[in-house]
Amino acid sequence: MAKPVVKKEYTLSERIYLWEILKGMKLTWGHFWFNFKACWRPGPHTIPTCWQYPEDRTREISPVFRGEHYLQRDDKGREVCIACGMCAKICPAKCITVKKGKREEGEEDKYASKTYPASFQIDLLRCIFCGFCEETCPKNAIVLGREFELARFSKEECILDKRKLLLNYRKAKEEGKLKPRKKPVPVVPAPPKPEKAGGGEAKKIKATAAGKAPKKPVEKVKSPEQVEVSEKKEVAEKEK
Amino acid sequence: MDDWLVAIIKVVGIWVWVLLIAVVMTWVERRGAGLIQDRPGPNRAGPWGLFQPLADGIKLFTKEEIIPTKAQKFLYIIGPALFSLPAFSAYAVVPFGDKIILGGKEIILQVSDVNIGFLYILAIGSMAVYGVILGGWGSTNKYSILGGLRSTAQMVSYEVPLGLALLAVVFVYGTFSLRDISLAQQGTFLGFLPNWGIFKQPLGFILFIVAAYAEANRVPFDLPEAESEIVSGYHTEYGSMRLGLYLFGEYVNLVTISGIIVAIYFGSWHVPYIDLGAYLGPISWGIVSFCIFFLKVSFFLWMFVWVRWTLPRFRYDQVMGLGWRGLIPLALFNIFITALFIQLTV
Amino acid sequence: MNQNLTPQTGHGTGDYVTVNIGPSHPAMHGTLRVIALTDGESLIKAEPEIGYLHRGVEKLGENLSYHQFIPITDRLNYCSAIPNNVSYEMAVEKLMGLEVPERAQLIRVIMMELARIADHQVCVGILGVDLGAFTPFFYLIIQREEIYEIFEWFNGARLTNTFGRIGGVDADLPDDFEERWNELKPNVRKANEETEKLLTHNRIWMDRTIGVSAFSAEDALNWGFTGPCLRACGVKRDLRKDEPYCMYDKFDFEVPVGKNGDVFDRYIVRMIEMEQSIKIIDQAYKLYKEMPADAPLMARVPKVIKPPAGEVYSALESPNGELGFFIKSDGSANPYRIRIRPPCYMIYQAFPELVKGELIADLVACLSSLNVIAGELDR
Amino acid sequence: MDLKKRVEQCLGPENLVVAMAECQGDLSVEVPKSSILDVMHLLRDTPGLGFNFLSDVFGVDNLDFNKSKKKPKEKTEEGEGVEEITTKESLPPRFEVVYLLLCLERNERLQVKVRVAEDDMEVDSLYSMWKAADWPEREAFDMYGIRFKGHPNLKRLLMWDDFPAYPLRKDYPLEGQGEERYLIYDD
Repeated sequence: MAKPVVKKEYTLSERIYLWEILKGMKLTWGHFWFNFKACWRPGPHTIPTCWQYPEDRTREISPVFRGEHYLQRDDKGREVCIACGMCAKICPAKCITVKKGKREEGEEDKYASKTYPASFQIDLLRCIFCGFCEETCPKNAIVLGREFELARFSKEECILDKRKLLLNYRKAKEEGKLKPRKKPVPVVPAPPKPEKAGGGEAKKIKATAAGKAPKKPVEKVKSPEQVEVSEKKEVAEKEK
Repeated sequence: MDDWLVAIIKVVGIWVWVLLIAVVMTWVERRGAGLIQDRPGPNRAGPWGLFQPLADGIKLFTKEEIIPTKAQKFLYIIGPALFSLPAFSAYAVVPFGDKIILGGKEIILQVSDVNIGFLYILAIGSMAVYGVILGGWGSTNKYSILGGLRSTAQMVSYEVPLGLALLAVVFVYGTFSLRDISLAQQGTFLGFLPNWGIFKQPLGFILFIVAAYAEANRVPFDLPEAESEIVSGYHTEYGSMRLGLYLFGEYVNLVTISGIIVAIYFGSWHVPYIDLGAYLGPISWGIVSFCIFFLKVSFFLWMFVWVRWTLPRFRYDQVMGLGWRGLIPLALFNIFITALFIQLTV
Repeated sequence: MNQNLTPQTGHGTGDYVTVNIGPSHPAMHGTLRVIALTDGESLIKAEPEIGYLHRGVEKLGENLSYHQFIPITDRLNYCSAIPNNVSYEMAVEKLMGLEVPERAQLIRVIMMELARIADHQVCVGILGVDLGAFTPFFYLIIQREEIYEIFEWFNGARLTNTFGRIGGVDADLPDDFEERWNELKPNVRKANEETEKLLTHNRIWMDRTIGVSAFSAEDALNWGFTGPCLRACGVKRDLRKDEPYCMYDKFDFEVPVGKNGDVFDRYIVRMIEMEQSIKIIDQAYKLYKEMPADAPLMARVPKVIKPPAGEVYSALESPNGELGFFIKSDGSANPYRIRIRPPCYMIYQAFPELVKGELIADLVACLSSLNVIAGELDR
Repeated sequence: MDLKKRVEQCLGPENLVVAMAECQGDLSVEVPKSSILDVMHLLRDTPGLGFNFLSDVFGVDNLDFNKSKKKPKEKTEEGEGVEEITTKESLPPRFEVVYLLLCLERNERLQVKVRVAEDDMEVDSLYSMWKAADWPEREAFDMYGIRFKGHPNLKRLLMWDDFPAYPLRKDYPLEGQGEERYLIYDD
């Protein structure tokens, strides 16, 4: 187990230190001079490789960025979420809790479908921003937005309830940062079966989009939890 | 009485001046590092981040002083003082300009023109090692002790080539006084070169600058505080202004070393080919010579920064090998050549 | 721990000092700890102690579904999360007998090679930092940021990518990938060149790295080395060539091999591998473009993944070496046992051998050249 | 000749194969625990095999695996405890140690398995053959309590030395048993 002895063979320029050192210094001087000149440019974004973050927000965030969540509303301003609980189920960090509520008469302008989340909580301290909830959501209701400033002053602020999630939606909409709907990934077409053959290409792709993760509700959540009317009303009032 | 006053003004003035440069150097170092590394560096406090050193100073001054429970209190406290004291006092014999005539009185721009300037510098420079080793030992920390030991060995070893390089300079100029050497560098050498020490002692200059880098614990010789190996070396356990003294002491050392390099090898306040002193009045020449000297010093200060962010670090045995096997024979060779040359020409 | 450090070599009086390096130390990447017995500057013995970042990933995997484990694999080697994801996905796909569409494989190759470049850049940069050369680190890390930008535009995360799904990938390459890549490629090359200029022929660097912690090929194989550290010892082994996966057999690239297995060779091997990765990405992207735009990216996968009972081991060449996942399935929706074979785990166990008789400064150089990532090591 | 036959040829005559299985092209051989070193020597040194690289060593706890085979029918009616007792007799030993071998010349992989019963948790260490077995064996000891005879430094690797349990065993709860209290130092 003796260690191999390595013979060092240096060329002359390597041997005398100085030549390579001077070459290196020339290189660093090039960088210094380039950046020194860049320093005098106006504006916060002077040196091309550095963003002066709080002042300079010109850096483009990817449209598919996985940041702070929001709950989507549809064109009529109704909540899209149907409280199916898929997101809570798929979440690897178990940070989502959803309580289902049933839409009552006269609430059609508030909730898009018959069920809605009576409460919807995301614990940002647990969330790992994997984006599975977004991917698995059958209604595209929960979305990880482009907001990346997640620092908070207290633990309570880190728990996003439904109100905050909808507020996030409004904020994102106002800033024009709504996430475009993710393009479904084309899936290997199914082996030809008589009933599926007539489906057509578009339908196939659509059907297969759910192929990877349980994108459509695989099984119905067994029974909607009993939600007290008062709680529901509370939420409704908050909405106003 | 006037002499006293002038001396005190010079002492206080140069002290403040050197301290100021050292403080600004902390900013230059970080900003320069930033620009070399494609990032802006500290640019928040004040215009271009110029108040950064001020903020750092306030921070260091107002931080809680912590003395580790197991530290040897006396040594721990005296360490930084012993380090910064020689750093500040070494500049005393280094000139910072030619001379100025005020009220008919000729004032040389140097705190004191002793005729054993070199010896003073070497003696005072060696003192700094006490601050390092005592601080390292007093902290009762293994990293600190390692750093202190490294620093001691390095400083002691590199003092030899440093002294030998200076010896060759003494051969050339026949004096120990830095002012006399500065004065002797006026005019041209061999008819076309400025009469600067570097052209008479090219090898000596390289030896001196390498040894000086090692003495100042700068990259590539920054083993005593090699961050990745022994955390911060001898000042691992230090905080607040004690740490500040170590850090400022280092920068003051840089100023002193740059001053010596300029005074010995780079023609002090002389401009090549032109004798500005002959054209300017006594007062303006004093100021101009000071500025020229300072400009040259700033270049070498910048060199320290520049080299630091270019090179990797030596290893302990390699530093020792370079010092004893590389620099000292070369320095002796340099002395031999110089002596031979002088013997043949004179 | 200390009783264990019995002096074996050394030339001093026997007055040895135990120096504790880490787990919180500027040179320790993550939370590694080395207990070094020193005689002055030279090491008598250095014993690594690991487990400071142990998060029970394997236990966690047994309690998550197959899909849910993908984000957890991000947290193994956090310098290059994508090969971890893909390695895990490949293991599950092997277990299920899935055939991944070619286009998805190409995207995987492109992303993995980008991750490889990023990982090597970090490793080389950190090696420089640990040896006192701070500047190359920044030149490299700036380009790594650009690579992360591509990741971000791919599926929204920079570091913990959660790349791919079982049976394929989760997204197509962004539309502007070609633009970004063409912009990035010369920059990466330039950064690498500059790093080489600053370091490779600099005698200080050479002195610090050549011959330091040299290792022979037999020893390396005996200790279970893989990846750049093994190739630096002179063994031409690269899973991309030897056990091709993800269409790697279609690409033309070279496997750099070192001679001495010292820090310098590891550094050079990594530098060359980055260049080869660029070549691979170019080829893969060319193949990718030749495919129809609506070519499938996902295999047909059931909504709830329940692989048949069985046990498979599947490995790929991660930037650090062979990264393998052993999965034992009992037919349920959760894996029964997931074993991760992290490359640097095997390499790091030889650390006492690697640094025996070197100096303290070499310990740091050796450690950074091995590219030990605590997340992967402790799992 | 395919790998399965070669392995059989090599180990068969000496009665060293307990079982062989193939899953998606991964061949695994179960061998008797007492002769693991012999098997490894044979696998390494036989010319046709030449498995000269030890890729990994790890343990597997088959507690639930054994149970789940019986689960679907019986478990709903009977209590869990009762079931465990009734099935224990017929079950194979609880733990497994899996060795992943690799032949560098032919790039063939082989899983070698050893069953370890709960009452006799000692396996011969492979440290003498491959240094690579150093930490993986320590980890198997750490996580499952499987002891390796002849290992020079068999201590806990990832968990701290006083850790009272074996965390990767199936009966160890996911959230732990509150062992962190041992980390609070008194002095």
